[in-house]
Amino acid sequence: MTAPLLRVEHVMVQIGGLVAVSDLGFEVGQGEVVSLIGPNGAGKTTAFNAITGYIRPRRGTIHFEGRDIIGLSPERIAALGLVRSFQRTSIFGACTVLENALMALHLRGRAGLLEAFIPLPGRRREEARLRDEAMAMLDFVGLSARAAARADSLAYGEQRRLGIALAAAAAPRLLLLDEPAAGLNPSETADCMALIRQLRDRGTTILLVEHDMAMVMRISDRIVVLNQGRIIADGPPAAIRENPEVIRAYLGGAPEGVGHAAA
Amino acid sequence: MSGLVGWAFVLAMALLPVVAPDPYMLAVLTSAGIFIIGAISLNLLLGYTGQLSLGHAAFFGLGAYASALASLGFDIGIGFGMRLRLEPQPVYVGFLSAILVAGVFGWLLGRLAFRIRGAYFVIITICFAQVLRMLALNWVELTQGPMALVGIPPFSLWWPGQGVVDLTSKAQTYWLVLGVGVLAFLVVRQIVHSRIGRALVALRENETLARSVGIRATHYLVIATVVSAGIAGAAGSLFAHYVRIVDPDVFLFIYTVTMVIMVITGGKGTLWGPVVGGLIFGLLPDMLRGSARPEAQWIAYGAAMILLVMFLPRGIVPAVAAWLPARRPATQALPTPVREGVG
Amino acid sequence: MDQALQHLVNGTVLGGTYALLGIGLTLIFGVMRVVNFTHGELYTFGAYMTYALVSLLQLDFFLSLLLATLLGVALGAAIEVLLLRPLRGADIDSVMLAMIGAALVLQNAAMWAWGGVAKLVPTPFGGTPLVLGPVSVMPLRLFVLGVACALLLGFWLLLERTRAGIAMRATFQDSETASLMGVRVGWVSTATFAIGSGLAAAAGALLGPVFMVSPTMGDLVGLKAFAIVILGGLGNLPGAVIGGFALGYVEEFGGGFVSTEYRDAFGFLLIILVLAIRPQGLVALKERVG
Amino acid sequence: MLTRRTALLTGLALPALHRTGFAADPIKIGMTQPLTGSVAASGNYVANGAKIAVDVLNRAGGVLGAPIQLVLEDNKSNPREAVAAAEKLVLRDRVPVMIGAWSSTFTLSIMPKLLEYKVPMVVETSSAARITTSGNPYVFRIAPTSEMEAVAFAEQLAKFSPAIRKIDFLSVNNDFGRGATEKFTAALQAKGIGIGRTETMTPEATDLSAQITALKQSDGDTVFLTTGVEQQTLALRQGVEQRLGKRWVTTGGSFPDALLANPLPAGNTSYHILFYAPWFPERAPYPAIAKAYTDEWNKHGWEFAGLTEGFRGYDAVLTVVEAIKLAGRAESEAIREALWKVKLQGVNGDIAFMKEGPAGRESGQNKPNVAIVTLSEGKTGLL
Repeated sequence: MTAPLLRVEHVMVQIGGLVAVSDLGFEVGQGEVVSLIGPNGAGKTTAFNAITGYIRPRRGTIHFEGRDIIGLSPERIAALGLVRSFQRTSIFGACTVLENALMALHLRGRAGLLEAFIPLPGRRREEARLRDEAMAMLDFVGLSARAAARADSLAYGEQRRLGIALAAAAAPRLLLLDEPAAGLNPSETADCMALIRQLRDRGTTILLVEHDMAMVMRISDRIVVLNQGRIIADGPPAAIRENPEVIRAYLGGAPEGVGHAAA
Repeated sequence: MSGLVGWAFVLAMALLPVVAPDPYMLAVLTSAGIFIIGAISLNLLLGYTGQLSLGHAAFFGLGAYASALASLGFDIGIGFGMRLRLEPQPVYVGFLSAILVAGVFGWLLGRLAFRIRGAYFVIITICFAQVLRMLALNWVELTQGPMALVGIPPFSLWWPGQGVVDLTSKAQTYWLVLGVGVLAFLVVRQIVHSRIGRALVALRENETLARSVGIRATHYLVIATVVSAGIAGAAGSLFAHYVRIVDPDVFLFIYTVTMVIMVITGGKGTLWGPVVGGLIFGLLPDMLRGSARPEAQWIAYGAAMILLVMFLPRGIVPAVAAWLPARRPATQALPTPVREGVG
Repeated sequence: MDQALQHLVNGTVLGGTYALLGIGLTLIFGVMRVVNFTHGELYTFGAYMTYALVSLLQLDFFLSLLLATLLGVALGAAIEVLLLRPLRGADIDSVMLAMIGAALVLQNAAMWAWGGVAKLVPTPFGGTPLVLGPVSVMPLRLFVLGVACALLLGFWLLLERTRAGIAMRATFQDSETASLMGVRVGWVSTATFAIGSGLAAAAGALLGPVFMVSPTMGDLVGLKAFAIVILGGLGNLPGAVIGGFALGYVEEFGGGFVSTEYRDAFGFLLIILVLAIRPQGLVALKERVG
Repeated sequence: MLTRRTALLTGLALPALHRTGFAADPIKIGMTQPLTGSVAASGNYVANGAKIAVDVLNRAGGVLGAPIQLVLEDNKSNPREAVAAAEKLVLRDRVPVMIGAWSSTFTLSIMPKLLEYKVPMVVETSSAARITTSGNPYVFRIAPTSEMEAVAFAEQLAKFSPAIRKIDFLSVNNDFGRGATEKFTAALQAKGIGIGRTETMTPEATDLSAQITALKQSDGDTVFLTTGVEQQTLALRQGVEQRLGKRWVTTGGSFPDALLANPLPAGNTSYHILFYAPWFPERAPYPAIAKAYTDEWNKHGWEFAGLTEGFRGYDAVLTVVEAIKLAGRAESEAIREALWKVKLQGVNGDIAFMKEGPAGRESGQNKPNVAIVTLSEGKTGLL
């Protein structure tokens, strides 16, 4: 077996003197859909922030494609092909949907200061290509009809989908989705799930944080359970469902966590 | 404003000295134009990256000093018994060195200041201008300190058939400033419409998200600062050769404030905002002249600032664009990061 | 050595007033996220009110100080209600621009009302210095330092021991949560701006008689206040006190032993140095937001 | 819109003229001074002096049968606005002659415009040598340069007792302060006087303790203080606080009048180089003129201390009007030529221009009088 796409080992993160994640370790293999679950305050979003460079862990290592990425800035990590979405709706509100998509395709372009001034044919070609890719991406998430609308005028569900589209736009090898279904109604959740499947079918590896257990159980190849800053279980959905420690954690910690609760 | 209207505006401004050759109006417009160029450059930072630099006069002043010193020449000790000498250079060399020097300092400030955001950034830029002012005041060997650099030559231009001519007439200087202004406008427009411009707006709208999709925050903010500083330096150079004296007061806070007012009241993050705001606040002090006692003129100026911010918080250009019937095409062939169209 | 001692005394006296200036500015920023460009003008206002009360109305000096401070509180409240309240939720730069506009209006109103000529305020303190060994200091300066320390202490008590203070601190730390917990954030903002303005006016009322009162006296002071709060960490109350004294000593010793030409530049150079090494300011306590 | 506004402005300007019964159109004199901003106090004094000169002259029949109109523009204490004000005066108001612009920097920034528009300007205050040595034939300065002041002062050295042996400087960090330091150093060194420390302060500084503590370390007996009125007062007061124990001499012609009502403790005597001492109009070179000026000023109820600076505006207007009279018409070139012929008695004394600067492009420079006033316990005396 080849090396995993992402390997997290013994990661410890402190926020303001408090230990948010004490000892995190798991792997995500090529082409998998892995879910990271746990009660509220278990440290899931902190783990995401550590992996994507927004927080520097106190201890431990994080390897992406065999490369140590601790200490790299979020934008460098993104450039390596590891992109995330955000828990709260995160879009470029004052821009149109198409502009949003173009911004998210930043890494797919090359043009610099020189190209801004000199109308080389290459520049025009690149712009045309980016525009095509952006429209394709919007088409993919079903937003192409809204391309000219201001992003903050979209409905909530549409904004969530745009958020995923932004993260997925530059075709990352590993996509981290932070509660993509939070606040969605059942039919929107189904759409969201279909979207994640399509992304996986396109060859994108996915690491997911999600509270909707039904969705997690149906979509995941593997589930990692986090409680009070450490891993308590790691395995396929069927095994996790039966795991007594997981059940205890959810019942004892935050029972409402097994539902639609958004943080 | 569509491209056609923009060029028509430029043409009208260019014809002004021919149609209405009132030298006073030309003088006022030239002086306002120099600050409008400064405002155009500030808009790239404030409008498109959302970073409020209240030290913009620093770049303006650096440009003025660089241009003046290059055209006057200097001979200073640089320690260890060595001396740095420069013979007086032609004015265009001064102009180019103004852009260069301001750009280099823009890079320095950007590297230092973009570790922080918001109010911290605002105050560090104020401090930056203050430190430069103190330096200009006290490095007498180079800058003549408060005695000011005087006898700065007027602008000269190579003209077909006539060789290098000094631009001393009102109309010539006016056209030069207008030309540089159009150039500055185009530079900013090109950047705003490029991949870089998109990255800047992305950073302004949502920095966390922008970084997550791989937009290098510091890198692009520094690029914007360098370009912005360079243009402000060009404006400073124009100022030096127009007023023909440069003293440490070019770093005055009020000059920065003038540019900020122009950008915000006109509409930050719109290409025409600084031009519209600049024409209003560039001409307002001269319109107010003689209308009331001097203190009252200032009070009117301050009150105008407050009222515009209160009642047109996004600026004049966006307000007018919203008020005009929706003339934007339903399907934008080329959507851009700016709200209104471009010239 | 004698020179150093004298600089130490001067620096302490100067630092106390700087602390007073800084704390008002940092309080307003901490609670309201507003960079108050009218701070220097409120300082001027306090000084002119003292002058008017003492010289024109012939009131008692100490009563005048108190009244001038209260008038500063009133002016601050008026600015908050008329200017900042309608702008709540606006961009940081719009608010700053409005504040700069207000500063222009206030400064030129002062110029109009009082003329450009600087005024001296008579005080009940004698013109002869107190001499302690090698150092000397004016009794008025000691009084100012004493009042400044008392105001700082009183202000601290207000924050720690009163309901208003608790509401203010809560807003300082997290205005969203504070409003959920029933703190009336609008009222807290008015009170904060009024108190911050009152502190600036008090500084002006105290220092006006030490120096002179003129319409542009607030310009340099406003800049210094920025330097102080940045040194201490923007929105950090103890930091402003430390920043104030730090700036006082740096200016005194830098001016005395290095170069008086750069005396006023030392503060700004120090800031750039601090920001290059510790962007969060000299003091970073948990109280700092963000 | 613009025409309506212009009409309105003309309407505002008219009341100043209506009481005089002149048939002819008024003759305009342009003036720019810092009326707002950091140095507004002095600028307003000078402007007031000019205004009363115009009143006095108009009462006496104006010039060439026409009333005199002073067009005053604020230069907002900054050089860019100085240029804007000058352009407005020349291009919009079409003044044939100007007075200005208080600080050397403002004057220097206007000077290229004088060449461009060929309009002469009488410089009433600025002290920088370069104003008259740079080859601008449109500049006529009635104010003394720092050098003239220093030389004139050096001639009166013998009056000091105990004698001045070694001097220090406390100077404002601008053209004026630095120029005075340099010229007084040269003039007094030539008289065998030792030079100690030079401390500087920014124009806005109020706390001068670091500077004064540093000055205390020098063994000089006299400190030359060059700055505006406000900092003069501050320095003198803080000198007492720090027990400086040296003699102060202020230069530049302004006087810390606030110390008249709020005197320093006994035993502190300071010396002030003035160009007009309003306490002793009878000792001025031309007492009648000085008295007319002083009375007119007091009639307006303006600050008495302003008289020490206001005379600059007064003398400048007298000079310009005399030149217009000699020229016989209100045209720039004629006035410029006539300025060379002016021989006038002003508040400060004789006004006449000698040539300075490169041959063929000389500027005019007047040689003014200097008085040294003493101040002790709120009382003035003439040294």
